Amino acid sequence: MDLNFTEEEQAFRAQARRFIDENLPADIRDKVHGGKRLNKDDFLRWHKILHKQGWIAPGWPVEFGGAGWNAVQQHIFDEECADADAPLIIPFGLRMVAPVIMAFGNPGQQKYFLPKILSGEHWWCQGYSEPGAGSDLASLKTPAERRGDHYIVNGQKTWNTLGQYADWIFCLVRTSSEGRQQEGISFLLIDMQSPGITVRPIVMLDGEHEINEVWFENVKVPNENLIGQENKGWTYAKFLLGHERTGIAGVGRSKRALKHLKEIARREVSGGRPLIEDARFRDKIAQVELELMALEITNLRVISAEREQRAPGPEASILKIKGSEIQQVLSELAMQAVGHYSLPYVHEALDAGWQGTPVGADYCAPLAGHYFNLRKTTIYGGSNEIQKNIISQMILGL
Amino acid sequence: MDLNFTEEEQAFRAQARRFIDENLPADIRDKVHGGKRLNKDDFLRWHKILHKQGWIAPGWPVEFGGAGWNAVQQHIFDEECADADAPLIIPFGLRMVAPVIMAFGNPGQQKYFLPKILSGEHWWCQGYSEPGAGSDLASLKTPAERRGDHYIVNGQKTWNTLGQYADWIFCLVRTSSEGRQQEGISFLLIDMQSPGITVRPIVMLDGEHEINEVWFENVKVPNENLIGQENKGWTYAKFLLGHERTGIAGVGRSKRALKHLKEIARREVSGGRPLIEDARFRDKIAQVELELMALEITNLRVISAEREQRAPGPEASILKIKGSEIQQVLSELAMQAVGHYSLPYVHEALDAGWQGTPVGADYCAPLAGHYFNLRKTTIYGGSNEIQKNIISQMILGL
Amino acid sequence: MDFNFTEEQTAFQDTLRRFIAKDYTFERRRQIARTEEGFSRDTWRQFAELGLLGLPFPEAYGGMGGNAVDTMIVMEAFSRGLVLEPYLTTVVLCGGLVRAAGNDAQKETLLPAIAGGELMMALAHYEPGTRYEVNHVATSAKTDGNGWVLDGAKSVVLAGQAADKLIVSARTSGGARDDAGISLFIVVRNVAGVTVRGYPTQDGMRAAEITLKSVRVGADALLGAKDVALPTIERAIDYGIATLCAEAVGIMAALNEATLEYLKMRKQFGVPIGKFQVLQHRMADMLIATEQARSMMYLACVKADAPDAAERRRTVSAAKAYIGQASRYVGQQAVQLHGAMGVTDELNVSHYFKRLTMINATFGDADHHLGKFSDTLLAA
Amino acid sequence: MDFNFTEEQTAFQDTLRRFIAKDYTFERRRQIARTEEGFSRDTWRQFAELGLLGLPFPEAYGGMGGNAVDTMIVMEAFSRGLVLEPYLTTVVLCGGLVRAAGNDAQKETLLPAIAGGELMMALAHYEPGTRYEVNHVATSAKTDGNGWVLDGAKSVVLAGQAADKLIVSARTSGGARDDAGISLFIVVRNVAGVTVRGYPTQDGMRAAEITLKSVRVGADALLGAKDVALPTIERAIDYGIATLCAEAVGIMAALNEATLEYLKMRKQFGVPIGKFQVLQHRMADMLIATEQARSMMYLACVKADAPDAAERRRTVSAAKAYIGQASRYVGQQAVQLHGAMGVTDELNVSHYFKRLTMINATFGDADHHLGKFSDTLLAA
Repeated sequence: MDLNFTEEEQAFRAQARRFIDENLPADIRDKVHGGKRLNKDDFLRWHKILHKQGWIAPGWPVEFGGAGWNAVQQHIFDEECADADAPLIIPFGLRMVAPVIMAFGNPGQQKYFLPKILSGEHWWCQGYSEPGAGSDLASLKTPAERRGDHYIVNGQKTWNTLGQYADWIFCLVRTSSEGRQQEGISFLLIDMQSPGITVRPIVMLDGEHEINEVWFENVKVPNENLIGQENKGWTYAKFLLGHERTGIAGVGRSKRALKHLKEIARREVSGGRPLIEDARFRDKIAQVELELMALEITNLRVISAEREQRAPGPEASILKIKGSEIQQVLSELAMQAVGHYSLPYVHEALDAGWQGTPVGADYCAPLAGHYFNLRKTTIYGGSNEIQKNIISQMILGL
Repeated sequence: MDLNFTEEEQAFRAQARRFIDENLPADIRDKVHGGKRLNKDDFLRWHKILHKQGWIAPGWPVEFGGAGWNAVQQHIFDEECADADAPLIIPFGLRMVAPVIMAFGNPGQQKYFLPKILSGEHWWCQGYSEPGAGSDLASLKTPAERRGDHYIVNGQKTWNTLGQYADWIFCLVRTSSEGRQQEGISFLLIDMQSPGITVRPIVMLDGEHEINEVWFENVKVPNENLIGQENKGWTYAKFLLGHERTGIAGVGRSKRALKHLKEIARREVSGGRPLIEDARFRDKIAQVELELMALEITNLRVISAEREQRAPGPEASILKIKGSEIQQVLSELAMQAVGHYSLPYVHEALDAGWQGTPVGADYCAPLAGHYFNLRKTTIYGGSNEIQKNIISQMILGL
Repeated sequence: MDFNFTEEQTAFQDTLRRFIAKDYTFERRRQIARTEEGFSRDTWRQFAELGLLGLPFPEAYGGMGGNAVDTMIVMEAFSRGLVLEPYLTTVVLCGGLVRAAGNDAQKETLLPAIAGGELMMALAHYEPGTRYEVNHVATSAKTDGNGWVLDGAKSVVLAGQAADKLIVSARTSGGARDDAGISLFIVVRNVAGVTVRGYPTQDGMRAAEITLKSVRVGADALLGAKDVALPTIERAIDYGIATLCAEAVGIMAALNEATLEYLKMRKQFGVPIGKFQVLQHRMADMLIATEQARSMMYLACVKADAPDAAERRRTVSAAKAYIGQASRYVGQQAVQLHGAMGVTDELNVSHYFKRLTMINATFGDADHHLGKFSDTLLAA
Repeated sequence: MDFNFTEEQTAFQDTLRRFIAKDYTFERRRQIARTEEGFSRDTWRQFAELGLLGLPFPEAYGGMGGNAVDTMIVMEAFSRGLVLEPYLTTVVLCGGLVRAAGNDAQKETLLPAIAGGELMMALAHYEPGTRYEVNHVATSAKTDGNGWVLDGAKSVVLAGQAADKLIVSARTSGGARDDAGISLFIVVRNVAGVTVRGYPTQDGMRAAEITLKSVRVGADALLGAKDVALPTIERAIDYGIATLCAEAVGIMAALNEATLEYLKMRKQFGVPIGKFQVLQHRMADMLIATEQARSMMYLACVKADAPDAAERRRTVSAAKAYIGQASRYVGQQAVQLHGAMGVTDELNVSHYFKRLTMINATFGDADHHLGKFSDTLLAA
């Protein structure tokens, strides 16, 4: 038992940090640090920088153009990216559909799609949830009818993230209504340029446009865009859900957020003294730091089990539950720290170019919105209630 | 809307307080204040003093010898008794079986039992739970077979409180196994002197003997000890559960416990200063005081609704849940306040006569045991989980 | 001891509820929020006609002599519609200050004008760096002939832009955080030297940053006695907190209704999600929290009028702390139980949630007031 | 980074687990608790034979040169049996102090004797009124010829009566709460002037109140350098805390197993109560709390040996705080989910629960250590 990183791992960290410091564009870092809006180009610039370095796909096997890093290296890299205020790597292509294509796609699909995911030429989004199929995903209805060499897709997907930027969408569709719900689902790759696709924004509680509805009206999808076998889509979906869990705990980003929170608590003043000197508030920071210290080790335990090919299994649900709760508390405390300065809603203040004077300190503007936005983390990706169902069934056998 | 007590109510409080101060025996008050063991005689002496004054049955109608007080007066009296460190009035006779006898007993039963409950001649205990029937009480099995002019009772009741002192026990027994479980239950009054009854102590986690198993082996119970009709016992049991809820929140006792906790926090020393000056600990007292302030008003709201004969209904479940949680927190904080002095287990220190020097301050000895003992409050009388089931069904209609 | 409203109060409550349900729908509210001013002057006039704007004022000044419980009824009714009009600032806070500290002339000019709906006011008290400390006033007022000159900055002044007149707290003696030396001044918003930077707030309302640069006011601008305004300000803010508690409890009740309905309507796995015991108990906990919060609301509103300042402050802090905690729980869980729908702008649930969050951050959050309450245990 | 035990450690763990399962059943433990001494000298001898009593000592002194992780393995294995023998006090605390501060002579006389099972020791440090403050020492040690005279009182000395020798902290200079001026002395328990009042503790173990009245000891009784013992004491107690964390986590795991089994076995309303979703999620929360606590336990045990005192203290306080909170939750819920059975003396559940409660109150409870951890944020 040794909780310290090996010399190799420390060297790897140093190398990663150096590269990020030298190559992450300052304007992007400032946006992330300041909680400003990121546009498609911001994401893509960073994507291409990492791609050029061969680091865009840390977890991919080398033969597909990945970095071939082990789970610990990936964890270190995530942590360094977060600490440097690098933008999130959009997971839908690299971490979600790609592993499915590698595992179940045919050589043609692999040859066509994987390089374009690496290069950033294809921006992917997800077509899973439907208005009537949320926690109960298997009840999804969106029909895909086979017509000779193509499918005709109709219906509506929702809670689609950043689909407004996407070139492709991977969808779970219903190709059969016989037998168990799970047995009539197929996994389709659909070109977002296809006629009949409409993307409609859903404005979220923070007033931002991040989520969409995607409508399909007689959309033609060539058969070669079917992954694996028809009606076996649920298997691939479950594989996807179970995959790439290294990042699920969000330890790196939460450590960054904790740093930021402490910064704010040092700069805010209460009763004439820095807020952090108020034991009542400081204890709240301390409490969430304890949770995060524990989660970091728990996460590393799961990771090191992964590294030894012992499948981590439903422990991922623990990481999801704790990770999301910690993110929410951190954002809440940051909002709380600035007191009544959490009230102003200056929409333009989150635009990179904005020259106006901030209301209150420069870090105030995004805090309340960020807190509101992160309410989603206990809902999406399988709500925390669903995660506890998984734990009680898969781990506890109840 | 007026949250102040009326002049009449204040006069009533003054009168009650004066009487208790003048008549509660000092040795009993000291035992209660010091958390010492109370024996049967202690309970009975106080019972008889209140009986002599005509106050032993606050809620009973005057025609049965009760004080005929309204719910607010009863609440005030409870509060004054608690504040004066009077012992608990054992509820099994006065608050539990008596209302059932008044409502469903025949004149003979009323004439025979009620005066003896008032006088304290009869100590009652309860025979409800069985090893296999706890939360699911209606699944109780203890059979009572009719044999001409009497029943023959066999089986086992458990979680019986202070049965070792009791002269009589009221039991739910099974007189039929047909139809719904609830429809085969009868309500029997059984003389504890009857041949075939064995009372076996159950030692609880605090090392005390308060709870028993009661075994019945061919116990003869005359038919005239049946309450109401055979197989209608469940109705009477539900009536009983729904009755006498004024005290369920335990506001009076918790206010007393809060006072005591503050006393301890002022006397304990941490870092050279009174513990109460430690904001971290003081905030915990403050937090539970908030809960108690709210519960007191909630309780009075329910009571004042009762007073106007608007049945309080399932709100009682709210009182039970919050009341029990508050009691537990108060006992836990008191234990926590004395630090490592919560460790010593000096059994004899809780005997009234004990002359030894206490370990630590004189108030330390009972604290840990009290905390352990009160774990029962979220379990008995319908566990808090059952209470929430009741709320979600009866109030929320889920 | 009596928890019932008078017949008048019950009738009054029914009228208000019907009014909000009919004339202040969620869609209407959305339109109002999008307007330039962010509130409706028509609605304000209706409030005047309903007698709401003079409710707490003496009849002599065109008011109805209502007490805090009456105002509680208004705020709870308003909460359902997430009313945007500046009732709290104009009627409760500024009206309360004028009532408590004003001389006859000031009362006669201001109170009937507020009651009639012609005058809107805002309290410019908190400043950058004060957080929730009420005694922290750095804005200065220096004598100038027989008038005054005000200099300083005021932050997050609720409804600051809508106000025709401001009540500004300023230091006439002592250091920035002394209890003594604070005075109140009535300042016309559009006089020279007053800069008002308005903006929307997270909950769709409006507030402003206000700077005062050599703002000249006459001797008659002084509201109440010089140097001793702090207790008056504390009382007015406590009164405001009590009414905010009523708004919060009303919103919690509204969220519980919406969530309960959703639990019964939304089906997953072939059953209404309200069949899942975990959600049932969650809903039960939300109900319990709301009932307990309601009890604290009654306590705060009854004590808001109390003569004993210490008792009033202690109770109001207790209520603000407890209701802040309870509303955080109910708000977060209402969103959680609505799933993805709960985090959309489309449903009113997220708007109720955001308003609860901002109420908590107004006049001291739950932790601030728990601390204030806790510190009173040292005296006790 | 590696979370695996060495093969030796795994084998060692298996041996211990088998030993506890076979020779330290709940019934056996009950018998031992009822004996006069409250522990078993036979078992103590078995510990010696297993090499446990010298585990953390250098081989030169009859030990096995084990690290904190090895001790963690022992304490976690012991936790299953709620082992009553004074391992923590004799081996971890006193053995640790002698190892860290003792001169060669002291090490040679004491460590092998402990390792061999012939010597039991106890740490007499905390005093009445100190609560959890480690630097609070009022007991005095005055020079007397070339020896010392000790006067004072020590409270809740774990295993104080069983100990043949005590390590007593006393003040050789400075005021009662100064960091400097504290020294350690080895005192034979039955010398003149030492009064030991033993008693059982809530968790079935033993402790004692010890008074020292003009207790004369020789110059060789001084353990470590004069006046500078505090860092040594802190380190020994931190080491003890880390091992207590291991015991607590072991108990939490045992409670989870027992509770899970009960949920599957106990039927109400015609089904195992484990079919009720509320209890399923409760059990899931207990599991999560335990896994998180286990992570903190690893952290604490690895850092317990750390040279950097600040880092060690910070981590140990973090672990004690977190595990105190987690074990409170798991303990209370294990009792709750067992219903009435959970509050009986008959089941081991209540005994596990009581032990967890007392571990929390030993060497500083969760709040105490959260505060210590929190205060380090000021430096950071």
